[in-house]
Amino acid sequence: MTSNRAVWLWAILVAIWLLLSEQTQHLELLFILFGLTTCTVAVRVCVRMGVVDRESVPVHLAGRAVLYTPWLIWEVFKSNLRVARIILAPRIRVDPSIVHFRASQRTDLGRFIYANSITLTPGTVTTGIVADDLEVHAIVQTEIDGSEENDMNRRVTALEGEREG
Amino acid sequence: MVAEVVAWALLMAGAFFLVTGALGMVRLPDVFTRMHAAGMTDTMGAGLILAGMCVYSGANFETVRLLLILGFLWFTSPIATHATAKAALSGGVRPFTLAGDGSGDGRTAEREGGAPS
Amino acid sequence: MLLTLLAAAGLALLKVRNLFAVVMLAGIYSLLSAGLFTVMDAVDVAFTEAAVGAGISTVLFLGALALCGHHENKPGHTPLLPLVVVLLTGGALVWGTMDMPGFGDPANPIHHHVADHYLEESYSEIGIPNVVTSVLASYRGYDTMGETTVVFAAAVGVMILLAGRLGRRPRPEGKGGSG
Amino acid sequence: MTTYLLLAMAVPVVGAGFIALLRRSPNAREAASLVTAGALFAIVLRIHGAVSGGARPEVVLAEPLPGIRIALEAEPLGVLFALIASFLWIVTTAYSIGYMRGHHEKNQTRFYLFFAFAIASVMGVAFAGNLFTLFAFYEVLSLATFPLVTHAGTEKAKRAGRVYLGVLFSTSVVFQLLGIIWVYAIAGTVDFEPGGILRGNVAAGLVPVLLGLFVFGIGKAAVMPFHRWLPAAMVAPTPVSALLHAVAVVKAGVFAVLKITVYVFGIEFVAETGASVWLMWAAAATIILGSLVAFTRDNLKARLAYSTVSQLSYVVLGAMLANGLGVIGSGMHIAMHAFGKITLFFCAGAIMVAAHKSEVSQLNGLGRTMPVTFAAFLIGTLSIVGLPPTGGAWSKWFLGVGSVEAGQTGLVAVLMLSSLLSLAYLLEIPVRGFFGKEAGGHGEANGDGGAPGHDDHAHHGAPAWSVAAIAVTAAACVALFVYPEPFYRLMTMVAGQ
Amino acid sequence: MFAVTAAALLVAMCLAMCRALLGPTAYDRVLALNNIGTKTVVLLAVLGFLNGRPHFLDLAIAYALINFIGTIAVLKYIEYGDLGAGSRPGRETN
Amino acid sequence: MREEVIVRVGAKVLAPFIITFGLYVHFHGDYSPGGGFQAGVILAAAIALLALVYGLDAVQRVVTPRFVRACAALGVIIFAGVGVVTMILGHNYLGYNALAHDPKHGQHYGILGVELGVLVTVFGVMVSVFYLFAGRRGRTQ
Amino acid sequence: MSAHLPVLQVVVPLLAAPFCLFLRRGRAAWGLAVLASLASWVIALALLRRVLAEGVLSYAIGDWVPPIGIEYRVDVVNAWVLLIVSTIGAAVSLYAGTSVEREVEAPRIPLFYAAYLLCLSGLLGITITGDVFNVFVFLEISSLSAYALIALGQARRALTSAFRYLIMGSVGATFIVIGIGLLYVMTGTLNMADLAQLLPGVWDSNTVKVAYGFLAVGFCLKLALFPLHLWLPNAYTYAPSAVTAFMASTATKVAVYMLLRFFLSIFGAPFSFGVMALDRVLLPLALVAIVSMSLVAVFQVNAKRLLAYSSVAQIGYMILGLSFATATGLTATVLHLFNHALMKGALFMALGCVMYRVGSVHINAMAGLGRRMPWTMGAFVVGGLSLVGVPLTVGFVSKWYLILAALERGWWPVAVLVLLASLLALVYVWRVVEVAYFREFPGEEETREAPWTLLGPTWALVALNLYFGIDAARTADIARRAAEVLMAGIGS
Amino acid sequence: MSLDLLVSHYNYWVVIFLMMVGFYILISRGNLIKKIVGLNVFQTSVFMLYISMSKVSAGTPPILVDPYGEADVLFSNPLPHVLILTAIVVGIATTSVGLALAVRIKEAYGTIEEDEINAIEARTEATG
Ligand code: NA
Ligand code: NA
Repeated sequence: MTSNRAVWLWAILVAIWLLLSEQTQHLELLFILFGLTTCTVAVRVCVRMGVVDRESVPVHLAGRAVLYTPWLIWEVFKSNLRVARIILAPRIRVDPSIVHFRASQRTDLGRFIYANSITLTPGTVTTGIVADDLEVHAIVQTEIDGSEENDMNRRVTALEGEREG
Repeated sequence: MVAEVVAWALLMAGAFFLVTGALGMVRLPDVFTRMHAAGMTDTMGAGLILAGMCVYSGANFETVRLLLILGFLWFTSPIATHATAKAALSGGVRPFTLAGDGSGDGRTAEREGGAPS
Repeated sequence: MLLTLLAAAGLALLKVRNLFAVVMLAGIYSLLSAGLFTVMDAVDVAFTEAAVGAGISTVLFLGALALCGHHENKPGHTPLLPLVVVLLTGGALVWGTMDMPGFGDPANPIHHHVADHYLEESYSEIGIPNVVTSVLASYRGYDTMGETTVVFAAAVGVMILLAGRLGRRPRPEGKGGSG
Repeated sequence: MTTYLLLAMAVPVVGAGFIALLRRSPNAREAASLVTAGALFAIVLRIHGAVSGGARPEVVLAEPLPGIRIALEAEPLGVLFALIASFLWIVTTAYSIGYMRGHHEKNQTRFYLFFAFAIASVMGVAFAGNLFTLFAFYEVLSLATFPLVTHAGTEKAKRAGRVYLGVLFSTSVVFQLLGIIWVYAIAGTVDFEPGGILRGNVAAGLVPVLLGLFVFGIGKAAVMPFHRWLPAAMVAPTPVSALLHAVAVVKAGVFAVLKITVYVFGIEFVAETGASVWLMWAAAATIILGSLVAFTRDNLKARLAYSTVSQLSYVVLGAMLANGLGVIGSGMHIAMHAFGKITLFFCAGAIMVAAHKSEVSQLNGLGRTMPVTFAAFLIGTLSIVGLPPTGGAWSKWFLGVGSVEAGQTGLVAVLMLSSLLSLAYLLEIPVRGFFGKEAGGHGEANGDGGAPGHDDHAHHGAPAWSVAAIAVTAAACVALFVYPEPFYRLMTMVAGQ
Repeated sequence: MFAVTAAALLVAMCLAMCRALLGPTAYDRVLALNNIGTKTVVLLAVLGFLNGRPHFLDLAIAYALINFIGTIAVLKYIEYGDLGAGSRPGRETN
Repeated sequence: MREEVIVRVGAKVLAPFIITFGLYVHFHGDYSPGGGFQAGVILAAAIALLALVYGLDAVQRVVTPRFVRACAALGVIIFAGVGVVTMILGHNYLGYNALAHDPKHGQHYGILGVELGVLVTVFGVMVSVFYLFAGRRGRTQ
Repeated sequence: MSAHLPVLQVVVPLLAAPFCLFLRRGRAAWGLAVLASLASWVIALALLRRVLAEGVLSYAIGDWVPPIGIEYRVDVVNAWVLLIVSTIGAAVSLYAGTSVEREVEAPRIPLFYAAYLLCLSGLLGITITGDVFNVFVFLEISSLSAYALIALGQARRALTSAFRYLIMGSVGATFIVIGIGLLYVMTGTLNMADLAQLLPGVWDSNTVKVAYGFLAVGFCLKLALFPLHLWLPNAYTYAPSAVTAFMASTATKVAVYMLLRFFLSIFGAPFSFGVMALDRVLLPLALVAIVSMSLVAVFQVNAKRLLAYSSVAQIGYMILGLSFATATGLTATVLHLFNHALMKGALFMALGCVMYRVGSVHINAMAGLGRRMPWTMGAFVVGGLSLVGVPLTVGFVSKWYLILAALERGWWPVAVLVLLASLLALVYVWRVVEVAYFREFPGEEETREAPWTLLGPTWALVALNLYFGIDAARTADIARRAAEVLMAGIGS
Repeated sequence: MSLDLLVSHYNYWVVIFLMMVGFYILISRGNLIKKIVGLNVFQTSVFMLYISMSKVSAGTPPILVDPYGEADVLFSNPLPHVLILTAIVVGIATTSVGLALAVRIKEAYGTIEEDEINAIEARTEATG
């Protein structure tokens, strides 16, 4: 499993290397060689650190992420506007509080994505995560009815995929 | 020409969110609420500006870099924000609440970073 | 603008007595100065300053604070002598810059003589577009070797100070002192 | 002949090596001392022969600075000094053997060792070919004699050592060295030349200052106010006081004054510029004051020390007269005072060993048990005062005549007064010895040359070695009245240049 | 238009700087530090376009990276008072 | 922060990219800002990040203190060694032209060599120093 | 290979330093350090010979012609200083083998030698280079390793001393950087010879004058000229013996060299003495340093600190020579660089021997050592006499030239002051000697003479003290040539 | 003082002000870590001085775009950049050694305040 992920990682890194190098218009043999060496070194160090696995190279999510990302961006945009309104109001009117959500994801990676998605949308910040309980600080308590978060929870769980070990 | 107009719009929108977020950093009452404002800068502010530049430069290798930056920011920003919030909570900062139970204006944890040593 | 920000950070450093805050402000100072370097076309320098000043050195300061605590005593008295020294030094510098060539003038002597050679000849002599790298690694490669050695010397120094068994508590007044 | 010059330096050093090697066997060690002393005297005699014949052997040892050499050169004045020092070394060594053993001194090897080093430096001073060499050996002499002065290792000795080195170094470093470098800056050389090296290079106004730098900078000449070291040095064992602080060290000082006056300044030049007049009176003041202080001292060695202070300024005075007669008197006085004063010190040491008396007031009646010693003391006294039939009469005569020739008749009065004073404070001792009433029944002192085992305190007797030495020097004082020729001849050679 | 953006960035940086100076808690400063870092990243990118030199973009990536690591280090310091803690039982967080 | 899901996963994902970027900065110093020094610092920062998140011990098992210490020394040897090589090849010290027939190639190889030396030393030194500061507490107590 | 001598001079010890880290045993590292420092000593000798025979040597590093690249430039002046530094470096490295084993814990010993070699190569690098910025780089190499070396001292005050040195040293270095920057902005070059040619054109600008001031303060901090000497006494007192011996004999000397090089070779004597009145500024400082620091030394109870204050005073002598603004004065300065290195090296090494056996250099702890450790104290006495300036020692030679220079200028009060100050030296040296020879040894236990591995290098320096005191013709000749080179400026 | 001078030297003067702030922190503060921070600020400001010198108005970073045909492109002076790169490295080296020293001083004395350390030393000297 790890070796599989390592190859994926290697491929990704090489791609990035080539993309970055192309700009300098010096994609000679030497530099490709350097690139290959570099990526190999990077992968090797990470494998030895034990940080190359399904969690760190989630290529299996790539397909479904294509659907999730635009939705997330839209959510981020909406919540940005909401917070902007609060800040630009003549008097700051906030009613912050800490609320708890239950995450339905089965893996750490899933919870990671869910928690970060919550944080990424202004107005809510994940302040703690214990097992499937998410502690979230919301800037305006009244606007958190849970529906949006449930939506997000569902989508992240879907992103996580059906068959999960 | 169209691209330029779009880029212009995106940049200005980004600048708007950026400044608004920064304003929030100053105006909001405690560290937790300010995190939301900071999040604006990181997400929409940076995002729109970088997107604007992507549009401006067209599809080339600079775009790759800009997207990399954007991706990196969107990836690390929530992690950093989360870590800050968690640290603040465990460091004894009590969030500001409207209920105003007297303790929660964010200034009680004046012993900054009281946790260590 | 950046300069004003820098000045603010610098003055804040004077006032703040929480060393942790001081370290973070120093980090910000560094970051801002890196921005300034970029504005002034010194990209390599900006890169280094960001990596070093805002990155590694903040981490090292934090490492030291973790071991030393982060409270600074209130200065007991207003130190007059340092103020006088600083004012004199600063005054001398300002006086010295009075007839220094103006900022950014391409005709300044500094931009000619050696610098011209680097900008005009380096590509034919060395074949690298980044002139800074050409100068750094070849024309003045020896300086860079010295710089590498300085870094190495620092490591040796820190190892001497912090490495090894730590049981040894230095005596209050060791053998070199009064018996 | 240059070989002999080198030998004069080397022999004492090699002898010192033998002394150190033989430290386990006192007899062999002291034999080595004696043999070395004898050999040195023989060498100096050879040099004397050559120099009398007009030769001026010279040898350069090193060139520490460009144009500044460590060079040895034999000329009459140096030979005179070397002769006295090396001859008296033999006598003193003999005396020491008795004294040191009789006095149960510690660290005797160190004593003989540094004694030899001291003599080596004295030879260096005597034969110095230039100011720099003179200065170097002068300083080495101070250092070599320091362990001898502080031989006892007591707190008192330590303090004395501080004064000793302090005064000698301070004066030499601050005044003498300044003078030397100044001379070099003026003349471009520091070599001794007949007639001097300064004429024509220096403003007349500067000469008195420069000369003063040397007269006061040569602390060993003990011109007041830089005389304190000499009484302080009296804590040393008596042979040290005898040879070094009656002969070698102090004479090195006045010798240096005389030599510098003659060979650096040139007596004519000094006389023309009148540079020395103020220094004549400084010397005269020292002569009188030294005598007066000697009067007040009850401690025998201290009295002798102040007497030395006074007498040394005779030599300085002679040099400052800056005329031929003065120079002759000055040189003669080096010799005459050496023999006289060493006799007195030897006697003082013998009294100390035999009778444990160190104060003048304790000597009543002691002359009857130590007749030879006190007789010798009387002879020494006469020589110091300058009365016939002793050698001292000659030098006083020349000094007096020289003063007249220099037009300083006042100085003649000073000389007369001083003679009277010294007669008074020295004569007290033999008078007490022979005629004084003993205070109590402490007649435990043994006779001179008392045979061992005579009674319980037999080992306290003045040792035979010492008595022999006393006899020799006392006899020499008389002999020099009859036959001052060798020294006179040498000094006329100096004055005639 | 890049100039306008750059100006906006500078204004925003000033505001964040105020927060860094005012505090009051250490976390406010961390937040400000991180925020100024982000703005600097964007500023660098903008400046690159302003000057027509794309080299600034690499610089921006590096900044972003350093900024992130610096923030993590600061927080680790605040929470544990030690940068090396890890496998040892630290303070358990909820 | 081991039990800390978010930071742990985040660091895991980032680590290989940071290392790659660091080496990219190194190798592209000729064309854009960067070079051995900056790369060394970024690589060291990557190690520091891992240590911050996973603990010093975990990182030191992979990147051992002995290794980084050796790196610190090795880099200087590489740099100064390049100079010695050029000297042996008959040119002056650090005269890279000696390294190839075409002076430009020689310069290129020379620069690559010395930049490598800088990278290795800076990486080694920065990580060593970080280890020493971060690991001090554990040893004193 | 002989063409590469200039660069090998620095690279040999520099390259040896990292190898020390691979050696786990202290002995092996010591062997390497000895080899490297002996090699650099041999190179320095060879360089001096060549310079004396052939004149200035220029070595273009990286094959880049001087103003473009960095140049190593060896003339009589720096060949001489190189010889001083490497001689002491070799002697101390031999000495360190035994001394450091006692004073530094085993695991740190390879690190000690790495730092030692770095410090050595840093000092050599400062001396030999012909590029002003390169001076700064190597200055930092030597300084950083020096801070660490000082901190290796056994007392905890070694740490505070090292810290203070670090702060003041860094301020000095930063001032130097500012000065260099201002020079560069006015001329566009960093090459010394080039600067010397271009500077006269911009003499009257404020900038150059301020640059001069900053460089002056920076150098004076580094060379511990009164009143900027505060870092020195404690640093020398609490450092390990070998480090003190090395630093006291080399670091300040190199700083003085920098001062001479910048102010006479680069700015030129006409500017320094004519425009900036350097002589009139330095003269009072030097005199105050000489007198006051000698006085302070007299009252010290720690022999190392006593000698440290003496060092500050002796630095005053070097600066005094410069402030005469004559060739003779400079001769005295250049000569005293060498002579003072020899005497202080010998003295501090002798104290290291005491430290080795007695474990303290408090003056009371030295009671009775005259007999217990005759060779050690003998070395101290000879070194002390040299410090006092007794004839036939090197100290005398320095004093000779200094006074000669004073008299040439007609400043006889200065001459008298110098002589009086050497009496103070006599007092403080004598305090130690008296205790060693006149006080009874207090302890019961047997204190033996130091091992020959310590005495050998110590007496080697003592012997040099005597040799060059008796035969100073060659050293004085070199010093005079160096002085002439300095007075003439770099162009000649 | 003419406006010209002000405009052309404003940059330098602000940098000098910053330098002096750092220098003041360095020499007036007793806390060892604060001192090192001051040193950092001081040195960083000196770097700014150098970089200000290297700037050419309307210039660009000294990375050649089109190495053979760009006579009209103004580049800023690369040499100060190189010097300052070196100086930055030297700065971090000094900082790390200084911090290591501060840590050891804290371990040995229990404080990193200069006056407290001096007091401790005075006490040790008095009793020892
Ligand atoms: Na959020
Ligand atoms: Na580069």
